Amino acid sequence: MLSFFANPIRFQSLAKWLVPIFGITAFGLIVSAWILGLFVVPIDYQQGETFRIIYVHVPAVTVASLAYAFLASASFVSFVWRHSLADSAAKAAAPIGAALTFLGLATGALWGKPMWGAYWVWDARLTSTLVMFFLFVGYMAIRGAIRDETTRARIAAITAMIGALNLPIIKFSVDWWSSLHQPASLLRAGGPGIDSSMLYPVLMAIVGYGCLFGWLVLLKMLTELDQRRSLTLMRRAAGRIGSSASVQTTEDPNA
Amino acid sequence: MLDLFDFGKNTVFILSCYGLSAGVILALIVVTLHARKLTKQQLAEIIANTE
Amino acid sequence: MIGDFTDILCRDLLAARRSGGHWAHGAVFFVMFIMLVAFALGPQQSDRALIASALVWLAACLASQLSLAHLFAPDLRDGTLDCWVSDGRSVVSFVLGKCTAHWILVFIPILLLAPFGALMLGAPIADLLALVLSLVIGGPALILLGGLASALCANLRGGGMLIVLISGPLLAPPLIFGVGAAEAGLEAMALLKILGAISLAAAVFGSFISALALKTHLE
Amino acid sequence: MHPLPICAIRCQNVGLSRGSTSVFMGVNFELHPANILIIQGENGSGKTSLLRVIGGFSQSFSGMIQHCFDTKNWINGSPTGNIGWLGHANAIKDELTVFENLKFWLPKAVPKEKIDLVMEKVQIKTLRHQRSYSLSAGERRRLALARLLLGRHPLWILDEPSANLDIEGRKLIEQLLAEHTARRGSAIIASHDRLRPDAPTSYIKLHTGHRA
Repeated sequence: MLSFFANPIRFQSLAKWLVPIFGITAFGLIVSAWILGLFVVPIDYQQGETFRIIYVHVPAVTVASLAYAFLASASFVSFVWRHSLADSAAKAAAPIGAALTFLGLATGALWGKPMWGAYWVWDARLTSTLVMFFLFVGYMAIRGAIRDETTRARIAAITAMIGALNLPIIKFSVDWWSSLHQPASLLRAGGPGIDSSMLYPVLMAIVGYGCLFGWLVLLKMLTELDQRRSLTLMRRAAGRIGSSASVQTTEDPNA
Repeated sequence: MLDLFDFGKNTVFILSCYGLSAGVILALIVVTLHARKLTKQQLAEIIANTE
Repeated sequence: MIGDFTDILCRDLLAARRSGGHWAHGAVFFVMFIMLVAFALGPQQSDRALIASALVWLAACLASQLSLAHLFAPDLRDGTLDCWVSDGRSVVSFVLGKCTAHWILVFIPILLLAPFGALMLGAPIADLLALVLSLVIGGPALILLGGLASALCANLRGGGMLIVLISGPLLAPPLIFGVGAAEAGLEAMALLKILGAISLAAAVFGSFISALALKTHLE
Repeated sequence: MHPLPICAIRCQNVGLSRGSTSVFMGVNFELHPANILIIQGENGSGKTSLLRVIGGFSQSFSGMIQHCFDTKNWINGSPTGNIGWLGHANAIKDELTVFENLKFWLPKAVPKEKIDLVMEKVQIKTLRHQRSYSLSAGERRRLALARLLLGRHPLWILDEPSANLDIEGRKLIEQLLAEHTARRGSAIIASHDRLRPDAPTSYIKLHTGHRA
């Protein structure tokens, strides 16, 4: 299946179908989840009104992690099969993932202040999310530093895969580290017994954010394909089609 | 209208969370669509010129 | 394999001996860091003693990363790696040899200075052995993981900044367990074992991935 | 001098693209032992890239490159280990002396006396104990040639070997090539200069592509 859609033309025709579906689903789900979350869902008796932040925080963090998984898998495909579509998928995913991670961190901090009295604690989950943000940024920075397209794809793919190896190790070490340094964990996810009327909008928002991610990635990939096509056409119009070799001769052609 | 957006003492935090999310997501969408539009135009121009 | 390793190690040590003391950069940074930290924290000995191990570890971690931007880039630029690869010699040995030379030149001076640094920050003498032991076991991980970032960014624009950005997340686990082991003392063998495992994994995977990255830069 | 192991090479329709840009395409040749191939072309026509592809540094080319070592079977894959590589860069460490630089590249199986021999051959024996940073550009090139002579590589790949060399130096290269082919070695050379090696020589010219 992978190789079937690895063809840019086939990918383009598939993407033309998927783009509107993802776009509309994302818009519908996110808007309705937010309206439900802001105005309809009854308040949580423990956390009060701040609970409403869950509808922007949880989907951002969840989809950001999925975005990193996507980035790493696309990088793996790009590295092993040297396929340029996988590379452009990874390239498209990085800035969106970084933005979602940033949203997750920022809304988490804004949630933390009224809930636990601090914008930031060096909790395992926060710390590894912060590291993931740096992984996204590092990935984009290393792409920006390499001019040659082949080298860029390969070095960037290695970087993304190292990050994927490193993330669980960091999670483990930070877990151990905070259990040593913090007396009792301040953060407790959710609280006891989430009512299903609170849960559904969260799921809607997660799916919505996921569709938003897919929509943006596809749009960016289509944009890059078009850019490449314009470049090729321009070069062909200018007459430069790369160098070609003449047949082997035994005479010195300059003599 | 103001009543609708009143969530007690934490209104500021909640609204800034939603505002920030909406802002960043909109910015992402605008940037992506803008780039898409530009390249489509460019490609159309080049195709028109070369034929 | 082993011959390739010793060749590159001896060459780097010889070149460093003639480089006008360039290798002492890390040790000088280490000493200055300790001194400036003491100034920043103020003269109360008791405050500093609590965090002495952590500070020494941090100083060692940063000092060992200083000259990493020049670990692989010169050999890539002057064609040494081209000839090395086309001669069919092992790039993994090349990476391990370079990192070992870096460890000898940069990290051993830091190891020798570390107990004095810790004492100056007010650490009790009883804690010194655990600190030095954790540095001995964790040091290779610092160098090899920094070397991995350096191999990825060799030959790139803005290499120094990129190396910090890439190596930062990689260095978090050895730093966490290194400081943990140094603070927990000699009873906490489990931590030293984890630290050793990190160093070992860095030697195996780090050198392999570094070699992959270097070969990619040759394409 | 002992004869070298055999290395022949065959390229079929070899091309290289960097992203959407084609660097070169349609390279066909067959190179036999004791023969020389000279690659010509303007600046930027992809000579160095072609050499790197043939040398086995790049895996992302199109077409087919086959090698034939001691046996008569053509195999695909990298000729690594059988190539004497002389690129633009000379692979010299400034801090080491001329002798130490050569000693670093000396293969395990070759005795140390060979170092003095090759230094004499390229006329840098008087510089034996000089630090390499004090060498002139031409002397550095001669040192790189000495390194090439240390290995017993059946195939030489030379990128502008005569760069920075005077007329005498160019004659030296022609002489080295003659000796190399006499031992059934082969060579692929990218060069602007009119090298006239005394061996069967074929030519390839890379054109910077323009639509006719």
